[in-house]
Order: sequence, then C-alpha cells, then structure tokens
Amino acid sequence: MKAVGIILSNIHDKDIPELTSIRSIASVPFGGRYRLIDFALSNMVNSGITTVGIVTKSNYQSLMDHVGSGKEWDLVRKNGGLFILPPFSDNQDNLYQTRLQALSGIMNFLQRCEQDYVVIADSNMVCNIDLNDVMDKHEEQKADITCIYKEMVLTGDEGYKISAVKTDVDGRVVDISTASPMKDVKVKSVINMWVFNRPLLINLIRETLSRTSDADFDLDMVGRNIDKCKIVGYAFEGYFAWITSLAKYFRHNMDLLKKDVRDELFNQKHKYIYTKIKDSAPTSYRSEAKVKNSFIADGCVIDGVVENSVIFRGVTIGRGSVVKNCILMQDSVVMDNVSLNCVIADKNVLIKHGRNLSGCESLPFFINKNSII
Amino acid sequence: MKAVGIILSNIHDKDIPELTSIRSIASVPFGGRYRLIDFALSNMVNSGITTVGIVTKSNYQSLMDHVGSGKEWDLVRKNGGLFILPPFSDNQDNLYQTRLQALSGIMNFLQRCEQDYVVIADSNMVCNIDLNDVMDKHEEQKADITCIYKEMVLTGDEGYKISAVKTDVDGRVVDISTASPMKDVKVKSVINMWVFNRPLLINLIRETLSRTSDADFDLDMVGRNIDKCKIVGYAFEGYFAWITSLAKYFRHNMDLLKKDVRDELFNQKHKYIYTKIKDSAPTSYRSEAKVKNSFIADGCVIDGVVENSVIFRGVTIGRGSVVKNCILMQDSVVMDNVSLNCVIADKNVLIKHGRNLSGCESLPFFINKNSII
Amino acid sequence: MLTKKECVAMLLAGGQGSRLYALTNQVAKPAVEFGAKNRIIDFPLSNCTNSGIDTVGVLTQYQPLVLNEYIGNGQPWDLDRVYGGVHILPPYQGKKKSNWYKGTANAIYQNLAFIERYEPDYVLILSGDHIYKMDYDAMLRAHEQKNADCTIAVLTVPMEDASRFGIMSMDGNDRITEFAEKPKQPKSNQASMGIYIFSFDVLKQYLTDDENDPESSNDFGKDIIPKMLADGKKMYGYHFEGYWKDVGTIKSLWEANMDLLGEKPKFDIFDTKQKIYARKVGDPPQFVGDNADIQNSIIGSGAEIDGTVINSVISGGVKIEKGAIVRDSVIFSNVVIKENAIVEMSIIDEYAEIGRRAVVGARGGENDITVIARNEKIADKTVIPAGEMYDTISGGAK
Amino acid sequence: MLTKKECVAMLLAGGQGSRLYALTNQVAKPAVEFGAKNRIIDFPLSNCTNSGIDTVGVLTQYQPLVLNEYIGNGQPWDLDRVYGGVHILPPYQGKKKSNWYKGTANAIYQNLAFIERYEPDYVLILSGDHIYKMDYDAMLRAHEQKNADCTIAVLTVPMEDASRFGIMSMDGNDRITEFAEKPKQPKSNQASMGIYIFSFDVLKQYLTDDENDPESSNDFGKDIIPKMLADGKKMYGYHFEGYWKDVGTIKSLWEANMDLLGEKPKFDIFDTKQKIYARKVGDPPQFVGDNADIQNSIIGSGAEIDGTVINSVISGGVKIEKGAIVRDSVIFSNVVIKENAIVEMSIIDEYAEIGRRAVVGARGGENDITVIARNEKIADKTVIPAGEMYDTISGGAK
Repeated sequence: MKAVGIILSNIHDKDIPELTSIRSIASVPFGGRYRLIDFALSNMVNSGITTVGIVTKSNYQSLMDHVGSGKEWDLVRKNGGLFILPPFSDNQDNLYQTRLQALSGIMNFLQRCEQDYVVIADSNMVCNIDLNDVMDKHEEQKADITCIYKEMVLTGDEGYKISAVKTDVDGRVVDISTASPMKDVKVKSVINMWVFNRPLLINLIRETLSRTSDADFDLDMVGRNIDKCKIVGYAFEGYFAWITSLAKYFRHNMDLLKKDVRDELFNQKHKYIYTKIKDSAPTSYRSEAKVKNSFIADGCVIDGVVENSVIFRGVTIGRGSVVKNCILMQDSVVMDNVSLNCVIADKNVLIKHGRNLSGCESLPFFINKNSII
Repeated sequence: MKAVGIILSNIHDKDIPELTSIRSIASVPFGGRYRLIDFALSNMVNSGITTVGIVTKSNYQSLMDHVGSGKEWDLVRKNGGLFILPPFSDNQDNLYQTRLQALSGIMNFLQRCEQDYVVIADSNMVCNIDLNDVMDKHEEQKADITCIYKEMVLTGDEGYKISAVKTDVDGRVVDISTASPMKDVKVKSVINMWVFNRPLLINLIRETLSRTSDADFDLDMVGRNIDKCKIVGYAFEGYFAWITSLAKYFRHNMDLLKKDVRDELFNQKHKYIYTKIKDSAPTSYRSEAKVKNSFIADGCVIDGVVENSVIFRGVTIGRGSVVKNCILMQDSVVMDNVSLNCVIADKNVLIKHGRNLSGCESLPFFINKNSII
Repeated sequence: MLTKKECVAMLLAGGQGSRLYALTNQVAKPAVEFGAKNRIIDFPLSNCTNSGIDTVGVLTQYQPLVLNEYIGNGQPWDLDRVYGGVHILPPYQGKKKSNWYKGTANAIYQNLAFIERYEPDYVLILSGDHIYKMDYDAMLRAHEQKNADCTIAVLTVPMEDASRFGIMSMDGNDRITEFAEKPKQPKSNQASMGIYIFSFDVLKQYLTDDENDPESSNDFGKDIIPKMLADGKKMYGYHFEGYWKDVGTIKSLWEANMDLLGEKPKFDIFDTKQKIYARKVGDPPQFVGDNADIQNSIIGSGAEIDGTVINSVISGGVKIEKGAIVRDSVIFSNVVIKENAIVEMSIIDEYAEIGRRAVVGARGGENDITVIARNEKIADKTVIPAGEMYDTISGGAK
Repeated sequence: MLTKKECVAMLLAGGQGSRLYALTNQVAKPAVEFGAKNRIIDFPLSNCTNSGIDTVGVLTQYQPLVLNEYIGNGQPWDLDRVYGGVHILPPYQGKKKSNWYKGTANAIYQNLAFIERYEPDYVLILSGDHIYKMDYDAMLRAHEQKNADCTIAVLTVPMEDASRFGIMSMDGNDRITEFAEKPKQPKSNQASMGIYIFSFDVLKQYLTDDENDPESSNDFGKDIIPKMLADGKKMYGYHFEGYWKDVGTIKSLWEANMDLLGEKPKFDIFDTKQKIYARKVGDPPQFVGDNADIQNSIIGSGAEIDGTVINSVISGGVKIEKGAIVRDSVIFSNVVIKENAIVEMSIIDEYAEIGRRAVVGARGGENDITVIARNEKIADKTVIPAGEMYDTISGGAK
C-alpha cells in the first residue's frame, strides 16, 4: 500500500503508426496473448501496488476493453484499484503533448492518494522487473527520486532521442542529458520508469510547468533538480525491450523464441505477467502439423508448417501452408497452401488459398486488422 | 441477457449549473446517499440487464469514481458488465450535442452487443420502474419500439420542451410532438426511457443522421417512423421525478419525507436502489438531538434540531443548531448555534458558529462544494 | 439484483470417485483434470453459466481442498455474483445434530435453507462427473411448459449398456411411466443422465418425507424418483442429443479425452458458442521446440514441447523433453517427461515426473490404461507395465 | 499477485457460543450482530484488511449458513482477492479419516495444507468473538524484530478478573516466562487476548507433535503454548492498549454495545482511520418521524423511527412505531417494535416482532438482560420479565 502506480498509455502512439492507428500503444498485442500494458501493470501488482492510474488521452476504447474492471490484475478493490484517467473536459482542444502535461492533468488523483511513493512507467516496453526491490533501495537510500536505467550499447537506429544518466560511486545521479543515439556508444539509458516521493512529484510538476508549459520531464523537471533532490539510479539488469518501431516490434517478438527470455519474462514464480482471460480451447495440432521453434497461444488449429513464429490466440493455419518468421495476431486465418515469411498480420486477417507473402526482418510485411487478402 | 442498457450521463448537464459545474448530471447527489444515476442503473440491473454502457462526454471523473468497476451493481462480469463509453478521439473538438449524436458515437458498442433489445435511459430522473414488465409487453406486442411515458399535468414551469405522445386504443403511438409546456395541460409525456429492437435502432440512427446531422431523437428519428415501425406506448404509473432545476431538485428531495414515495423507491423487495458503499458508522444522536420528519444517512453526528430535511452521509450538526427544510450533502459540518432554513449545502461545506442562513422553497439558498461560511 | 432466482442449481460433488483409483486419492472427482485445460467440474458450472443460471450450490465433503481452491469465488465461470453465484456447501453441525451427508437426497435436504434463501420455483440437480454441453434453460422451459413436478434428462444408450443406468419407460408425451435403477433386464435404452429439474415445493416435500423415513437410503435414483412415480407425480423425460459421458472410471476418462481429438472430434470443445470456462492465470503461450513432432493432439497453454506427441491430450505447463515420445495418452498439468522417456496409453496426474528413458505403459487394449498418481517421480529407466496404478504416496494400488 | 504471503490469518469461528444462549441457537457466534451495523466477525476481518493481511482462513463447523452467506466472497472487507482473500474452511473427509475439529489447535492442524499454499513466514491466529480495533501489522513487526517463535497479544486486566484469562508473566524484555490458563491464583494481571502470531515452521512442528499426542486436548491455550514455553521457545508478549472486549456472554455483549454510546464513547466506531467494514446492500437512509424522540443512541441505515429511543443501539431496518419506548437496549436488524410497546434493558434478535403495548424487560441490573430470539413474535400486551431468554422456536430456555 505504500506506492501508487501511474502508467502513461499514449506517450508513444506515434512510434508505430501501423499498430497504433486503431489503438493506443498500451493495447498493442504482443507475445501471443498479451498487450504491451500487461507488462507495466503486472510489474506493479506483483510488487504489491494496488492502486494504479492509467493516463489516457485518445483511442483508449480498446485499452478499456482490455483492462476492463482490472479483475485479471486483482485490481477490483474497495480501496484503490484501477483508475482510467481520461483527459479533462476543459482541455478538450488542447490535449496533453508531453509527459509532464499528462501528469499535470491527473494532479487531483495524485493529491488524493495517500501513498508515500509514485511509480511511473511508460507502456511501450517489455520487461519483468521487481519494483519492490527498486522501492526497497529507494527507501534504504532515503532517495527523493529513483531513476531506473538500463545500461545498453546503442545501435544508432533507436530512431528517437535517448536520455542518459551519469551516476557517482554511491549510485547517485549526477547528470542527465538527451542526445540522438550514436552507434556502439554504451550509456545508462533512462527507461522511463521512476519512483518519486509523492509530495515532491506534485511540487516538481507544478513548479516546472509554471515556468515552461512544454517543459521536458527528464531534462527540465529532473535535470534541473539534481542538486536540490536526492536522485539515485537503479540499474535494471534484466531483459528489456523497447517497442519503438515495427522492426523492433518484430525483433522483440522473436526474442520470445529464446528460452532465457521466455523464462525471465513468463516463468518466474510469483512474478507472472497477467492478461485478459479469453477462455479459448487448447491448441489443436492436426495430422499435417509440423511446428518448430514457435510460441503459440491457446485456441489455434494448426494443420500446416509453422517455424520461428509467434502465433496469437485463435489462429487457424490450413493444410499445406508454410508460416515462417511470422507474427499472426488473434483470430487470423491462413487458409490452405499459403506461404508466409516475415509477415505481421494484425487481428482477424484472412489470407486466402495459395497466397505467397514475404517481407524481411528489417521491413516485415504488415497486414492491417480485418483485411482479407 | 436479452437487453443491453444505455444510460446517457451528460444530456442534461446544463439544467442545474449549480450542481453540474463540477460533475455530470448523472453524479449529482440525491436522497441522502444516492447519485442520480443509481436509479437508472439499479432499474436496469433489477430487471436482469447485465450489460450497461454509460455514454459520457465531459466531467465524468466523479461519475467514474462513483460507479467504479460496477461492483455495487453486480456489473463486474466476464461477459458484459459495465462499460464507460467516452467520446471518440477523432471527434474531440466536436463533442456530441444531441441525443442522437451521442448514440451515433457508440455505434461500435451497439453493433458488438448480441442482445435483442436496447433499453435507453437518461440520468436526470428518479423512479423505480420494472423494466422487465416493459420488455415483456414489448415482446408480447411484437413492438419495434416501446416509448415509456408518464401521464402528467404540466405546471407550466417545466422550463424545457416536453415531447408528448398520442396513443390509439391498442396503445400504439400515433403521434409524437414537442411543445413548450402549458399550465394545467394533461399530456402523455415522453420520459426519455425507450426500448428498441437493437438492429432497428442501429439502422434508424444511421438513417436519421445521414439526412440531418443535428436531427432530433423524438421528432426526427421516432416521429418520422411512426408508420414504418410498430411503436407502442408504456404508461409508467409510479412515482416519477424529473430533476430539471434547482427548485425541482429541492422539491423532489423533500418528496422522500413522504412514506409512500420512500416505500415505492426504496422498500420494494427485489427492487432495491443500489449505490456505492461507503462503510460509514451508524448515525449518532447525541443528548441534545431533536429530530423530526427527516431522512438521514449513515455516519452523521447530530446534537441539534433537525426538521423536514435530507441529511447525507457523514454530516455533523452541532449543539444548539436548528436545521429546517434543508439538504445537507456529504461531510458537511454545521457548527453550534447555527440556524438554517431552505438551504442546499453541496459536499464538504463548513458552516461556522452562529450563522443564520435562509432561502425559500422556490429559491433555496445554495452553498458550493467545499465552501467555508 | 437481490431478485428472486427462478432456478437454483445444486451440484453433487461429494463422492470419493473410488473407481478413478489413484487420481482421486488426493482430490475429489470433480477436481480431476480433463481435456488439456479443464477440470471435470468446469462442465456443469459452465453449462449453468451458459444457460443463464447464476446460483449454484456445490455439495462437497470428500477431499475438498483442491476443489474449494479451484472454485474459489466463482469468477472464471462468471459466478462471482453479489447475490447468488457459486457457494461451497460442506456438512455442518447444527444445534441438535451434526451429520455427514448420508446420500444424494440427504445432501440436498441438509441445504434446504440455502435453497430457500433464493425463493426459487425450480431446483436443478447436477452431478460433478459428467462431460457434456447442455442448455439447461431449454430443459427448464420444457419442465415449465409441461407443468411438470420433475423432469429427468434422458439419453439413448446402447441396449447392452442399459443395465448400468437408471432406465425409464415413457409414454408418447414423454411422461415417465416406469423407472428402474440399474435393472438387470432393462425394458428400454432410455437412460437417466442424473440431471433432474424439480419444482421446488414438490422437492421440498419429498426430501422432508424421505428424511423422516428410516428405511430410505436417501438417494435420488433409489428413493425419491421411485416414490414420486409411485405417487403419480407428473414426471417427464427430456431428450438430450449430443455428447455425454460419465467419466467415473479410468477407461471412460481416457476415452472421453480421446474423443476430443481428430478432424471431426466426437466432442467439439472448439465450439465458441458454448464455451467451457476454467480457472487459469499467468500461463504464457506454449512453446514448441526444434525437435518437436506433434500430431493429432491438443495442448494447453504454458506447455513446452520438444519431443514427439501423437494422439494425446497435454495440459498446461507440461514439459516434454527432446527424444521423449507420448502417444495415446493424457498428461495432466505440470508433468515433466524427461528426455527419451516413452509414455503410451497412460494418464499421468499433475506434477508427476517421468525420468529419462523410463517407459510408462504400452500400446494395447483400452482396458490396460496405466496411471501415474499426482506428484510421483518415476526414476530414470524404470518400466511401469501396462495397466498399473502407480501410487506410492497415498499408497493405493489397483 | 500470485505472490507468497508474508502472513496468513486463521480465524477460529467454530464455537457454538453457548453462553450467548438464544442468540446463537440458529447462528454461529461470530455472525451475531453488533453496534447497529456490524456482526462480530467484522472486527477481526476489518482489522486484517486494515493491517494489510489479505489472506484469511475462517474455521467453521457450527451453524455456518448465516456466517457463510455473510462472508460470501469477502468483498465488503476487500478480501475478494484473486489469490488469497477469505476462505471458509469447514471440516472435511479425507481418504483415511473424517473428523470434526477437536480443538483450536486441531482445527488449524487439519488446515495446514491451506496455509502452506501461501508459503507464509507467519501465521496469525484470531478469535471470532472479540470486539476491538488492532493493527496486527505492528504486532507482526514486533514479532519479526524480536525474531520470536510466538508472540501473544497481552492486555492489562483488573486483578479481580485475571482468573478468567490466560495469565502471563514476562521479563523486562517482554519475554514470557510463565503462562497459566485461567489460574485460580493469578500471578499477574497480564492477560492473553487469544491473538497469537507464530513463525510458521515452528507452529507446524508443534501442531504435528500435538496431533500425535493422544493425551493432548488439542487446544492452543492448554496445550500448544505451555508446551512451547516448556521447550524454551522464544515467546513474547505484545502489549495492546485500547478497547478490547470478549463478547461471549449476554452481559458482556450488552455492555460492549453500550460502550459505543455517549459524547466520548469508550469504543469509538466513528474513527474513520480504522474503518470496520460490513456487508450491506440496498438500505436507504433512516427515516425519523414526527413523533420520534431519539437521545444518546446510534441507529443504522434503513431504520424507521417514530417512537422514543434512549441510550440504545438500533440496527438497520428496524421499525419503532409511534408511542413505543426503547431504552438501554440493543435491537438487531429488521426488528419491529409496535405502537406503545416498551423495551428496556434487552437484546432483541433479528426479525423479532414486539406487539402493541407489550413490555419486554425492565430497568434493572445488567445481570438481568432480557433476550428475545430471532424471528420470535411477542403478542400484543405480553409481558416478558427481566432476565428471560425468550426462545420458543429453537426451544431453548435460560
């Protein structure tokens, strides 16, 4: 009960227009049966956070459908629970653009909470992090702010600016800066997960926005207060995937074919990733099924060849079809004698007899939701 | 499972600016512990409706706080349950103005439902109606649309236009028209509760809006189809209060001091009105309490005189104070030796020692939420 | 929602299910797994939900811990209602006496107060050991239409099996004229499915009379139904067509699992109109490895398959390692089958582990199903012969 | 959320509570009403919730129907958790034996499997018949800090009452040096409140040993605690200051209700920081009529008061008609007190009806509380003398 969780559901909607034209980044399907928000949300509830606010802006009907009452995350509660925080009415024409504006829109919520800490997270990432450990260290070090970072070697194709921190020997953050990514540079990258002391956060947001209305969270709010506040870094050592482009979406789904990634994300006792229950049947492998190295959700009927693929719930793959290196979302149907390679099919796509579709890893072939091809 | 419920939460926000500047009409407090939407919502669940969509537009944070996950109405469900339907993102600058526009915004929801019927209700009214009986008659008569009406003698001060229907001997609606109310005229007033066959409703909304974008629900959508559809009337005989002005808000709260009104609204077996549970203590009557003819919620501490009043949860009334003909909302504090007559205090008001405030029935003295006087 | 309930269902889940041997040494029969992601009780519970019945009493007294935990608040079946929903009903001590349930009728009798709370017109009596999908609402409408006192669901069975059932004779209007529990010389092949709808006032009267009859064995099939028939009550058969299987024996449980397989399975669990719900949390998708070969099988979520699986039903969380072969078998959840082990014609209960190169069961007759009990560890290279009930922990043998 | 639980609470709600006479003829003691809107069990359950303990086993075997229904899914106490939450634990039949709970320790022993599921470090043992607000978390932290095997909540009682309690002697560090269950010659006035925290591994060991000891009465106070003390286990007292009352007798139940009244009540239920939750649905506000005169009383929702109420505790849904007088009494929910009836120094159980001009009880000593049992109808003008236990339905008398 000591921390409230805040998840920003819309901040990165522009990154993958293919997937987010019809939904928020938070509700992008991932890994056979999940939505991206499942990771942030499950991380929070697994660490005992029972009050979570999801900041929304637009396109959040699919998100609300997915999280529903919060039951799957045990967030139907008398005290606390799940809160969808829609934008304010007096602000309709002028919806938030920045992270700070988003947070300033939920000031009432932040004030009414009684928890000591606020854990803030984006919803465009995949990881299984023990936030309890983060909060314990935050308390032990008597920090005002904990910045969770991930040491990573940049590839130069991140496609967006990255905030990096420098820390001293005690782990205290001494610098935060933003730069366009350069190849092969090793940085302590801010991964947009933070722990704040709640009253401090409220003051900092107010103060920062009172000076510049489009102030930057990392640089202006945190960066300018490095001397005034005790800001400590927390190095996250585990698997971390940032879903920031369609190619990365593809790559990180494929990561799930590695046993160590699966084990870390999904098979840690007491740290499961929860998602909406769909009551599908088991998956049925028919007599012509030949499946290798694939991650396959419930309710599929497979009578063809599947290799190196992530198959979502309720997908049908017909006899004689060959599916390799693909991501097929919920309820897609691949009829007979189809050949697919490096294809991402959004939900409920129908691919007719005999089609032959092929993309490549850096540019997967994308098929829109509900298409018939 | 045969009908889906739709509640319009914002249609009448302009009617009582005193109470709705900070909330939707649906979340206006009423009758000691309720919010107006409790009546529409409870009527629906009492008739076995388990899927309810609440159409929202603006100012709906207090409404979402009140209905929460829908637990109090047993609407936390795997299949169906409670849906908050926010406005569409691509329409932010152009939020719905009319009832029909509001419904057209939830077309997806209406299409995805599988129920045969749609029950539509406004949220600015107080009644306990057996919608099962309405639906049974709708089915028996093989109607396309049932218009629930109330026979009433107009007072001329309704302050808004009223739609009235005419029916033939079989109860079929033969005319619907709108007119400014005239005193002492008896009409079959449309009370904005309808039963539609779902596919028909979807078609009618589309068709009507395709011709006129600001078309009227009663006149354009229903009125112009009187010959094409079978529209039957259902006369609601019970207590019905329309909360359309502050004076009416006052008057209809005072109605609750009548035993027959209370019994009809609150004491019908299997037809309770549900609301959010607050876990208040019982109400405590101290040694100087003198209470008569009043409706008093839980968690109050009363040590003064209270007469002909409606007292919400958690109100404190100090020694020597006299409260008559008042509505005091949640957590208001009346200190010692205060005299109040015909006062409406919004939530969390503090009235200091010795104050003497008095309004009259047609113009109650209104005190804003959180005021200190 | 605090409304009167038209129909309350009472599910008899109390039996030990001793013909399931090792599988029910530690859990009650309705808690036994079925079909890669369900437990047996999912079927009657889901049927209730899909039939619009939202108030269910589950009568338990034998090894109820796993079952209680599984049913929990009833949420997976949408039975976590504010009023109604699913309630576990164990035996209890009253002021004057305390009794374990004596028979099926006595179990309901002891819980009349539970039923009365909902003021139902009808009571539906169900068993916890049948696999089927059924619309109880249609049966209820038939009961109502005929103004019956009791309606019994009827299935046509092969004549040679008839002596294992309660057998009915009916007139042209489906009114029951005769009823014989497990007759040696059955007069028809119309068998009771053990699913009854009673008008509540009639049921209450007969249960009360039955309780006061010291001669009675307090059983629906043996006492209540024959007595009502003798009294000339209006009792009708309701014909059920579709898949129905009593899974009270190892053989029938295995067969029912096999009935899920094939291009056109005898029992279609893929039908999304009548979903069978289950309590499931936290399982990721299944992973199929490079060495896997899976044919004509169904597999639940979270399984990791790197071996050969043929004609089998594999529950969630099962691991089948490289080189292992599973054929014609039913593997319950969280079982581990190690490298190069062979499992044939077997049922392996939850959390068991089959060691490397071990051989469990053999291809053969369906009367020789091999069973490995819950939590058992079969050492590497061990051979468990066909037809064995392997149960060292609770000590039972065949 | 499928996380291990630091502490699981086990609530002993099994006792018949025979010293509450008529009030517990039809319901278990923890289901008896208290304080205008609660039942006794609300107190330990709410304390758990307010202390961050979200996993509670409730051990019942006597008349559990009302209690089971009341606890239901645990939602009012926020104990409807997906994992954890509140579970009713009745006795059950195992493969080899079937036993009613023999004593408090045996009841926990029979449910070790339930506790183990949550892998707790600590187990909190509670009773279902105490009225108090307590932060169990603070006690847990003390237990943890002292690395104790067992911590017992301790209350200072008047010396003359000490022989009714388990009495402890402690050293300067609060380590318990002596424990005597209801000693004739108490050595201190430090009384056990019947609230224990055990480190689970230690508890498990002692319960298992106790079960194997044929001489044991399987009771915490009589067997487990003295045995642990004799073995030199680290046992500490945890001092509780605040209101606490065992409401196991009619007199103490009445007194505890009276303790809620006054400008500065002995027990403050208005404190919103530690709310006591209750299952409540559908009640409208209370209505106070033109003829009412209410002083120094607390009244629950949905009551309709048109008579005189003085120094009394009135539950929800009670009707007190014009001219009726209720004084120094506790009226449970849905009681009707008709015109000009007089009720004094009484406890009237749920759904009872007091006829016109009837007189129930009399002003007098607190040892002469009059009790009218559940559902009783007192005819017009009947006089029920002080001290009577009126119970024609379940047939009990004082």
